[in-house]
Parts: sequence; C-alpha cells; structure tokens
Amino acid sequence: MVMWKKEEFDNYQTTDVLETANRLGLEKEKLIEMYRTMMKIRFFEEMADKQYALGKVHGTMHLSAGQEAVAVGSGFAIKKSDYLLNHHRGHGHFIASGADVNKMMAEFLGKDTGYCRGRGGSMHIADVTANNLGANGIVGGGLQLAVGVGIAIQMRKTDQLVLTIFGDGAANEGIFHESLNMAGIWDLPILYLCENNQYGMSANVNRVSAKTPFKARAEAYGIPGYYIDGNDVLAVYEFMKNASEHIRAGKGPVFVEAQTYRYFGHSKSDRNLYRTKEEIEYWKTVEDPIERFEGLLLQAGLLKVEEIKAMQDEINKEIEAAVTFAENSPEPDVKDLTEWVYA
Amino acid sequence: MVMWKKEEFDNYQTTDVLETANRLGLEKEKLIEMYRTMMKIRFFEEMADKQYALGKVHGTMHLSAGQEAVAVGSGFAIKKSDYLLNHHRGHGHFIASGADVNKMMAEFLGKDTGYCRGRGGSMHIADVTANNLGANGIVGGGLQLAVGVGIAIQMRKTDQLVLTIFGDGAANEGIFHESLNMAGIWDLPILYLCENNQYGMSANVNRVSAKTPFKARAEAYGIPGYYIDGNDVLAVYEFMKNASEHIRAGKGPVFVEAQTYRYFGHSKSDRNLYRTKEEIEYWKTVEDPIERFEGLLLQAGLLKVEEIKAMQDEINKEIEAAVTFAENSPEPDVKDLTEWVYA
Amino acid sequence: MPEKTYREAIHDAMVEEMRRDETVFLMGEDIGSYGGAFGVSAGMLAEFGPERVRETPISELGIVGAAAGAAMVGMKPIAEMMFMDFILLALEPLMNQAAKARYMFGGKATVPMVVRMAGGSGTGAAAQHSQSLESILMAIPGIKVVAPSTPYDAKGLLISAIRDPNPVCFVEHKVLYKVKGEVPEGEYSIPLGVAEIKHPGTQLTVVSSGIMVSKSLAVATKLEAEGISVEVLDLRTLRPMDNEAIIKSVKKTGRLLVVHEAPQTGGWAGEVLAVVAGSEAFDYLDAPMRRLAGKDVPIPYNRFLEAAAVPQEADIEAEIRAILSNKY
Amino acid sequence: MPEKTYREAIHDAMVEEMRRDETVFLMGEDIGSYGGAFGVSAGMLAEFGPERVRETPISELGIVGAAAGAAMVGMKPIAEMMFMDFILLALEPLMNQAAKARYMFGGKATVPMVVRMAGGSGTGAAAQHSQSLESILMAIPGIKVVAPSTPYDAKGLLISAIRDPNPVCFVEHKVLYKVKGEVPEGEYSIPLGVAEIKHPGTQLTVVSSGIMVSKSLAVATKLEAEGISVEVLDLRTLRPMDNEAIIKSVKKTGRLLVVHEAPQTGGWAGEVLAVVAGSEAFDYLDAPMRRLAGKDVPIPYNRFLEAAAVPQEADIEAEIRAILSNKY
Ligand SMILES: Cc1ncc(C[n+]2csc(CCOP(=O)(O)OP(=O)(O)O)c2C)c(N)n1
Ligand SMILES: Cc1ncc(C[n+]2csc(CCOP(=O)(O)OP(=O)(O)O)c2C)c(N)n1
Ligand SMILES: [Mg+2]
Ligand SMILES: [Mg+2]
Repeated sequence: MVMWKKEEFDNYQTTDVLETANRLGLEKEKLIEMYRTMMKIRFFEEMADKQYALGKVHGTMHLSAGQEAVAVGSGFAIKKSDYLLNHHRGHGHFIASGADVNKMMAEFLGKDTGYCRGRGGSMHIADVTANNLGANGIVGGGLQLAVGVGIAIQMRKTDQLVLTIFGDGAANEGIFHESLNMAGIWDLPILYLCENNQYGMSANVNRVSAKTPFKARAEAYGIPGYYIDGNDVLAVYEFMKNASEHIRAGKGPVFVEAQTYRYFGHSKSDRNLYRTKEEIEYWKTVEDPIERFEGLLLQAGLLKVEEIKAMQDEINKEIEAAVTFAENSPEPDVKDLTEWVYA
Repeated sequence: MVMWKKEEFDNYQTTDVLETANRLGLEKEKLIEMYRTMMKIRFFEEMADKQYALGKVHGTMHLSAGQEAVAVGSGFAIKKSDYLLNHHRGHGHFIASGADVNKMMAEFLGKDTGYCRGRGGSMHIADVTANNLGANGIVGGGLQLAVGVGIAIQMRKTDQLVLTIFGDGAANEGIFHESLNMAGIWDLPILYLCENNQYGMSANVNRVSAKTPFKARAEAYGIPGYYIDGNDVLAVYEFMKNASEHIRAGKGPVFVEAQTYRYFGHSKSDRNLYRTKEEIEYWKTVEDPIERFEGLLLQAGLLKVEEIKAMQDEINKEIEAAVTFAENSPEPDVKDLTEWVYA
Repeated sequence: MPEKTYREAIHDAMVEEMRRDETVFLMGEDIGSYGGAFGVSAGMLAEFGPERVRETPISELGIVGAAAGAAMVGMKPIAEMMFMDFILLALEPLMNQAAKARYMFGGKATVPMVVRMAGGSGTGAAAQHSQSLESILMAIPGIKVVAPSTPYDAKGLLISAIRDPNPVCFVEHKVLYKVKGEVPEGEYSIPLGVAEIKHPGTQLTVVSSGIMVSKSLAVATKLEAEGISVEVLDLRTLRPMDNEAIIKSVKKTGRLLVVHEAPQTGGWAGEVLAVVAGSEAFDYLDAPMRRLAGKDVPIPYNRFLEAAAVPQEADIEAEIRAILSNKY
Repeated sequence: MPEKTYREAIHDAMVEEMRRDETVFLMGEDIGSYGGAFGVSAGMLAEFGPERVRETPISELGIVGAAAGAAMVGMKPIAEMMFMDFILLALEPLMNQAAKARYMFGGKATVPMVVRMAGGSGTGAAAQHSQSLESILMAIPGIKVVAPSTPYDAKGLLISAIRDPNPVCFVEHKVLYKVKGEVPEGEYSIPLGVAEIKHPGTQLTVVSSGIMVSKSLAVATKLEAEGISVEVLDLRTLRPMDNEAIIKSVKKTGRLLVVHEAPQTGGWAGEVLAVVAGSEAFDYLDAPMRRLAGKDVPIPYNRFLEAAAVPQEADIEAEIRAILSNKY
C-alpha cells in the first residue's frame, strides 16, 4: 500500500530534457554533472550505510538516498556566495554544494581531518568558510538561524540569499511560523525548502499535519508557497532558479515543498514498521530520481549506457578513496578536548 | 490618523436588537444583563486604574476597557462547565464568566482574600474550581495548555469545550501554530478567540504580522477561521454560540479573531507614543461597544435613559464595595510564604 | 526475581499505571508503531490505542504545554522528550506554567505530570543529543527531578513519579536502557526524594546518580578488594534532594566526592557541597569536599573525545585515591 | 564624573557601540517608539532607524535564533528579552545552537551575540516576570553570563559583552534600572570574567552580584561602624567566574557568605562553594561556608511575600553575624 496521495504539483514534469535544457541554458556538461552528482550522493549514502554496518561509525546518521533530485536541483540552482542552512539529513545537500567527500567521510568516522575535526559528526557537518552553516541536530534548527542570516544579507545589501532546508516533520515546529512571519514582514532573502519525504522518523506527514501540502502555511504569511515534484531534478532546478531570482530581485522569501521519499530507515534504530514494502518499492522503482533523469538523458542521446558504467566505477573509486582517506586519518587528540568552546 | 483598515467582517452588524434577540432566543433580561456586565467591566477597569494611580497597587495590570463586547459576547455564549484559559488582559473575561469582583479586587491589591490569596495578582487571577484556569503572564501561554485541556475533554467524552483567549500579538508566537496543528489533527474541542485590539504593547498588528486577518493561519491547518466585529456584543455572542455548537458537535476547533480596541495604555509604563489621539478618539466615540449596544437597546425600547443612571449607580456601588472589601482584607501571612510550591 | 532491562522497567511502569488508572496517558514523538526512539513504548499503542499512546507532531513546546494543560484538569499525562536536549524548546510550559500554577493560584491547582527524557552521552550522538541538563531542571521550585540508575529503581521511581501530584522530570540515561537488573513483577514504588546507599562504606562517600552510580559502584567494588571502603550514595531524586542521607553518610565517612556527568560549572555537585557545608557534617570532614563532573565542553562526536568529556571509572578511582591520600 | 542611571548606562553602551561598529544592531519587542518595556532603548530608533533597532513580533525563539544566525555570519546582534523569564522560550537557539556552534564545527564558527534580559523581583510582577535564571544560563559551556550591579559596571561590561566573540547573556536587574551612579562619558570597558572588590574587608567575604551587591554593601557599611570588617566581592561575570578573586578573598578573610536572589536549590552559590572547596582557600576557612539565597518559591505577587522571598539587608546582616559568632 502506498500512502502518498498524489496532489497536483506546481511544477511541470520534465519530458524532453533537450527542450528543458535549452530553455534553461544548461549545457550538456552541466546536465551530466547533475546526473553524476546524484549518483555520487547515492553511492556516498550507500557507503556510509556500509561503514555503519561494519561497526566503524560511533554515532547516528540520517541517509538521504532517494532524495538526490532535491539536493542537486536546489544545490545547482543557487550560488557559491549564497548561504546554506542544512538539516540532519543533509549529506546530499553538502555534496551538491561541492563538498569534499574525503572530509565528509572523515567527519563521519570522527577523524581529525573531518570538516569539524571529528567534533560534529554527520549531524553537524559544516563548512562555515564556504558559507555552509551546518547541518543541524535540532529539527527546525536552521529555520531560526535563517532569519538572522537573512537580516545580515539585507543589512549588507549584497545579492546573496540563504537556502534553509528542513523536513516535513520540521514544518510542525512553532519556529517554522515565527521564521515565516519574520521573513514576511521584513521581506528577507530566504528560500525555504521543505523536503517532504513523507515521514518525520515514523510519523506520516498526513497523520501529524492538519493540512497538506504546506504551501497554505506560507501563504498565511503572504509568502508565495509551492508544492513541487522533488524527484524530477530539472524541474526542481528550474523552480529553485526562479525562486532565487525572485528573492534576489528583493521580492522577499519563497517557500517550496518538494515531494520525495527516503529509501533507508530514518536512522539506524529504524525497523521500518510504519511503512509498507510496497510503498518503498513503488518509490524505488517508479519514482527513483536517478533513474528518472537517467531515462531522460538516454532518451535524449545525451548519455550512453556504456558511459554509465564507467561513471559508476569512477564514483565508486572516489567514494572508496574517501573511506581510505578517513580510515588513514588520525583521531583527534584528546589533549585538545576543551579547545574551541569559546572564541 | 486611524491606522486600522476596516476589512470585511464575517459577522453581520446588529441593527435591530429585537430581531436579533428573537432569532437567538435571548430574553430582555439577558440583554440587559449583557449590557450591565459590559458596564461592570468598564467600571472595574476604571477603578483598577484609579487604585493604581493612588499607589495602592504594587505590580502591573493590563486593562481591557474598550474590549467589553468581546468579553461579554463570548463569556455569555459558553457554559459554566466549559473551561476558560484567559490571558493577561483578562479582567473582562473573568467578570463576564461570573467572577466575584470582591475577590478580584482583593487579588489585585494582593490580599489574602483574593482569588489567589495574593500570590498571583492581576496577571494570574484564576478560579480553578470554577473551570477558570487562569490568566497568563506569558503571551500565548494558554494556547499550549488548551491542547491538553482539549485532550482531557475528548478522552472523557463530555460535551465541554475550552475557550482560549489571546491577543493579536500572541498570534506570532510559534505555540499558536503548534496548538492549531494539534487541535486540527485531533479535532480537539477548542474555541480559539484572538482578541485583536490592534497592538501588542506598542506594536501595531500589521507591522509585526506578515498578513492579516489571521484566519488564513487557521485555515492553513484546515480549521475554520473567522474575522469578526468584536465591538458588537450580540454579533460576537451569536458567532461564539455557533462556533461552540460546531465544536460540541464534535466537528473540531474553530478560530475567531474579534476586532476591537483598548482604551488605556498597554500597562502603566505606557506613554502611548505609538498611536494617535485621533485613533483613540475614533474608537472611543464611533466604535465604543457599550455605547453601540446602549444605542440599540434604547432604540428598541428595551432600555430607558433613566434606567441607565440607576444601573450605573448600582454598579458603582458594587465596585466601590469591592475596593472596600479588598482594603479591609488582611495581607497574606508571611509565615505561609513557602506553602503551595508542591502539592 | 526476573531480570529486566532499564528500558523494560520503564515500559512496565507505564503500562501498569495505565492499566490501573485511566487518567494516565503517554504523549510524544514516534512513540506508537516505532515504539519510541529508544524502544521504551514498544507495544503500548497496540494495547492502549492512539488516544492514550498519543503520537504527536514534532512540537516539543506543544507537547509539554499540552501535558501541563491536561494535568491541570485532572489527567496524569506522561510526556516523552525523545532526547533531553529538546526540553530546551519546552521549558516555558514546564517552568513558567506547570511549576508555578499551584503557587500562583494560591494553592488551588494541581499539575500531576511527568516529562520523561533520554539524557546523557556515550552513543556518539554529539552536542545536541547528549546533554545532561538535570542541573538546569532542578533549579526551579515546583519541579521534581528523578534520575534512576537501575532497572529496579527506574520502575519504582516512575510509578511514584506518575502518582505524584507535581510536575516531575524523569531523566533516563540512554546508555542504561539496555542494562539489566532484577525487577520484581507487579506493583511497587520507591518514594521520591529518598536516596539509597548502593554500596556501604566507611572512608569516603561518593554521591552520584544515574549512570555515574554504576561507574562509582565498579570503582567501589574494585577498591574494596584493596581494603578501601567507599560508600556509594545514589541520590535517585535530585530534587527534592535527600539532604539527610547525604549528611548522614558524610558524617560517617568524613570525605565527600560528588560525581555527575553534567558539565562541572553550574552543575548540581555544587548543591550537594552547599548542603554539606551548611550542615553539621561540615565539622566531620577529614578532607576537602570534591566534585568530579563532565568537562566544560559540548559533548563531542568522536568516541575518544566523548569518553574523555565525562567521568570514567579511572577518573573516579583516581579522584578517590587523591582524596584519601590528601593529594590533589 | 556625571551621574547616570543604570538604564542610561546600558543605553549609552549600546548607542556608542552602534555608532562605532555598524555590524552591531538591536532587536526585540517594543524597543522602538516605546523605547523598550523599561525604557532602555528610548530614542535609539530615531538615531539608528528600523533596520538597526529592529522591532520584532512577539517571537522569543525567533528573536534569539535570528540573533544566533546573524552572529554566525559576522554581525553583532543584541537581542532583548523583555523579561528574563521569556528566555525559557528561547533556550534552544541559545544553548543548542549559539553555545555549541563553534565547538561542533571544529572551531570554525564564531557567534558574537548578546542577549540582554531584565531579571529579578521587587516590582510586583509575580511569578512569571520576576525570575532570576542566572543559575540556569551559566550551566551551559559556550555561554558567558554577566550581571552588573552598578551603572558604571553596566556600561563597561556591556561594551565588552558586545565586543566579545561569544554568546553573552547580559542580566539586568529591573530594580536597578533607576539607580544612579558615576559613569564617565565615552568609551571604556570592563573585562568579562573579572570580579571586583566593592568594599574591602578582613573578617568575612560576601560574594554576590547584581542587586545583592548593593544590599551587601549597605550591610558592610553599617557593620563597619561597629568594627566588623566585611569584604564585598562583586562577581560581575558569573561565567566565566573569577575563581581566583574568590579564592584570594576567602584566603584573606577565612569566611564566606554567598548571596544571590535566585532560589537557593540549584543556585549558583553552590558553584562558588565548590570552587572554594576545591581550592587551597578551603584550608583557610575559619567557619563553614554559607549561602543566603532566594527562598525556594515562585516569586509571589503580594509585596510583603515578595520581599520575604529574596534576601534583604536584614537577612544578610543576620547571616554575617551568625557566621562571625559561629551561631547557625
Ligand atoms: C527538536 C527536535 N525534535 C525531535 C528530534 C528527533 N528527530 C530527529 S529527525 C526527526 C524526524 C524529522 O522529520 P523531518 O523533519 O521530516 O526530516 P526527515 O528526517 O524526514 O528528513 C526527529 C523527530 C530532533 N532531532 N529535534
Ligand atoms: C512570552 C512573552 N513575551 C512578551 C511578553 C510581554 N508582553 C506582555 S503583553 C504583551 C503584548 C501582548 O499583545 P497581545 O497579545 O496583542 O495582547 P494585548 O496586550 O494587546 O491584550 C507583551 C509583549 C510576555 N508577557 N510574554
Ligand atoms: Mg521527513
Ligand atoms: Mg493586542
């Protein structure tokens, strides 16, 4: 049984990738890079899962396999100069924003070479110098920070924006509304991306949310709200591109809810009792974002079947190298335990 | 300059009180009692203000003069068996719910005979045994409690409801949304009454709220939301009566925003720098809820000018007696300071 | 006596109280089919249904606020905070409403609620999922704070907490969930506010709670073999604190070490020291009172750093030896 | 030197820093035309405009969260909590985000923000508007807590707090707002973490902060006339606490009384006692260390109850006499 009731999307479905790419001014290389990045995310997550299964990870993790189109579609639509406020299920967004998988894997294994020198782990990977303000262990944690980042951008009069990512579960935290209201009254340059993978841990979005899609919540603050197909990478890309132009034009915040699905359990303690095998199968086969894009690329002749295998090998090597890098990296020095509590 | 932009109301304006009373099955006595209670609230607030000016009050207070129609219209529409969760500007609602002004004034003066034996003061007047769960010093404080009260009612399967009252300012607290969402998913018997007096302390509602009226916020949770004239006591009454019937019929929560105005400053530290004299004058003259009702009653011949004076004298005596009662009451015994921290 | 895990003991206490008293109900995130993030409520949805095992949206403020409201009108809610860290979103209803309603209303309200929360480090959950916030929770009058160290205590204390007419924070240490111990079948309760000597001794008193009790016990047992006699006093309830038991033990041993996982600065060890300093036990001290607590850092992710951030057996042992030999 | 009120001193510190550094801005409820609930920001909207004196909706979580976000990208926000009690709605961004970001991110984030808040009792504002939550705020690593007792200190400490690269809670006592004292014109700063002897003495050390400093000083002055020499040490910053100054003073006087308004149980007096107990000053003690704190009650509304709930001069005096005469 598939619980999801398909509502009408506010974006189109990509049917002809050439036509879309043309309209969006996307070169073939860019398309392939998008495809490649989605695959890289998938492989990274699978490897992370494997590392966990091997007992090499002390801690928890939230894998985003299945949600690659949201990560790549949005990550490619914004600029390096924009700020990113990620959430706990954030590996994909980091990779899409150009993160170094070596440092990610190292952080995941708690090593001193990791993004946070082993202090943060999967839930707190950040790269502040690259405008990446971190994943967040608190559901909705980025929504409040976004207001402040938006204020800073506005006061400095740059053309940046802040992309804040959160789940369907986070939309029920009061901070979501305080954030929307503040963004609304001050016209802050915030792009709200709600990644609706249908569950907040085990809670189906429709059981714990009085009304869906969430766009009515944004509209209640006069903020344009949209509900889009999050498994169509080009459609996500175009939508986020348009939204970011709206924001950069000083027209205030935009809210986008992207419909998607996660393949792995919520975290490692998950026995998947709250959803059916059929549902998982449906999404993995019918709606898989990588396969959907792959199909379009093949159909348009932009990709050949032989190339796929080569690309997979290459990415596999890259991810394996990341594991090797992480494994060979030193543990943080316990002597430094109390460093960096205060500046 | 009057900042308020009149939006269309979801309730009618009473023009013929006889016709309305007929339709609602309200006896003349009831109508006069409503009128009398509004006056009692006004006099109580004016006396409270006087007590403060005389230096007899140690503490703060939030007076509701100008908002009497909301208090009486809603207070008379619900039942004694219903629960009331009041807010800081709650004297009127308490009086409308049948509170003893002696005990209120005594609490206000911090006396042992007060509702809270002098521990709570104006901001915490409560009468739990009468289902009155207290005013609240925390803006939005009642909104969270309402969910629990609603759950309790639902689990016990009684036909009670909980009336939770809060201001326009409170609608920007995240808890408003968490509360609405929970009420929405569980169809809780909660009557949300947002008393929009246009300011949250000094902040004009439209400056700090991204979109008004607030009903869109309720509708975003699938909860019926309304925006009504809060200075027309019969219109408020009818609306709240209908809303409570909807709720008692098990159809879930209702949200009502009642438009009104406060005459006094927010509290005693208020110098009224954020609003104009003209605006205050407009509301006091054109929109005054007591005068509006009085006019209708006179016009319908249900009240004679001579009766008004007699009634005023009577209420004045009652309020003065409350002051005398409070003044003659003992202070709490300091020996009992640490009583009632734990049950 | 049958052996049960700490997790099962807590589960049993809830189930038994819910069977006994229909005003008791549980609310929280993912407590239904998922059985709670730590599996504590596994199976309860099936027995009690979705009204009494009420799965909530992710709205901590709303959950604790709703618990307070329900309690004020006579229900006995148990609210679950999946991780203790999230109570920081919900301290307003706990501290401004639940803790104060009775007092503010002149003694006329009763707020019988329990907030269960999983605290502590040791699982690699990092800074936002590993805190020990007991010291904060116990600083507000009107609240009780319980932190059991064994399955037996967990069940008996939770039953008392549920029956208590006050708001009670019930702190569960996540590393203890899988620890086993003897738990009798059926109803029994342990009064709140009563400490227990978990290991009698004569030379030094270790005051601790939760997971630090097991660590202290291991050390006490080890030192016993050497003829060093350490008394381990498990507070069990942090507020109200069993001052009498502390004073009595210190008068007997003349030496005090307080051990807790919460960071040292502002931690509740200070409260214990102040209690002793303000009592007749002070005159019985043969050595300065000491505390051994978590380091003043957010809990790090890396397992070695994480372990170094909170007291371990070796640290406790070293501290005890230092006190006994007057070396520090 | 010109006399200014505590309120004006805080106002001046903000104004001067905002003129000096355009990344400094103020956000909070009713801080614009109203000038803040206590008038601290009167006139600032006119000078700096609505972007830098940003009036917010009533959304405490959003305010503190926004401050943290702005600080992470290089701004220096000052967030105002109208009453300290409301910080209970906003501890998540303060404690889970601002306090931990630097550490969690491996030293790569800086969060220079100040949260100003009006605390304390004495105005009849009752239980939800009168708390002294310092003890709670200072229990989290990564946060600094400042609580000035005089106009001079208020200005100098606030300037340091604004310039500090860490999240700082700045606790203003609402009864002090109208107190006057000498405040030099122009820029000066007082380092965070440094206590000050406000009244030197030899027989007993009173450690306190905020409003309790004035009360202790009045007592010290009174006793001086009798030949009783009390040293009043004003901590000024509660975290980091100036342990050295405490130890030094106690070594000199041999007696310690900690006085604070926050309720006794779980209050920060325990921290001071623990610091002394863990230091060489312990051996210099001629009497047991004592604490005098708020009663363990929510603050009552009635003025007599309210006064009785927190230490008054007579209580401080009695406590000092008891310690000196070894009677308690
Ligand atoms: C404030 C808070 N509450 C609860 C949690 C525990 N938790 C972590 S992830 C999660 C589910 C979040 O759901 P959603 O926002 O939809 O994100 P997803 O996991 O589906 O990506 C929960 C309940 C948390 N980390 N923070
Ligand atoms: C959580 C919280 N924030 C701020 C305040 C201070 N405060 C008290 S009343 C008030 C204005 C409330 O406005 P509104 O909700 O419109 O009610 P009104 O006073 O207009 O009746 C404010 C800001 C408070 N008491 N609680
Ligand atoms: Mg989700
Ligand atoms: Mg208002």
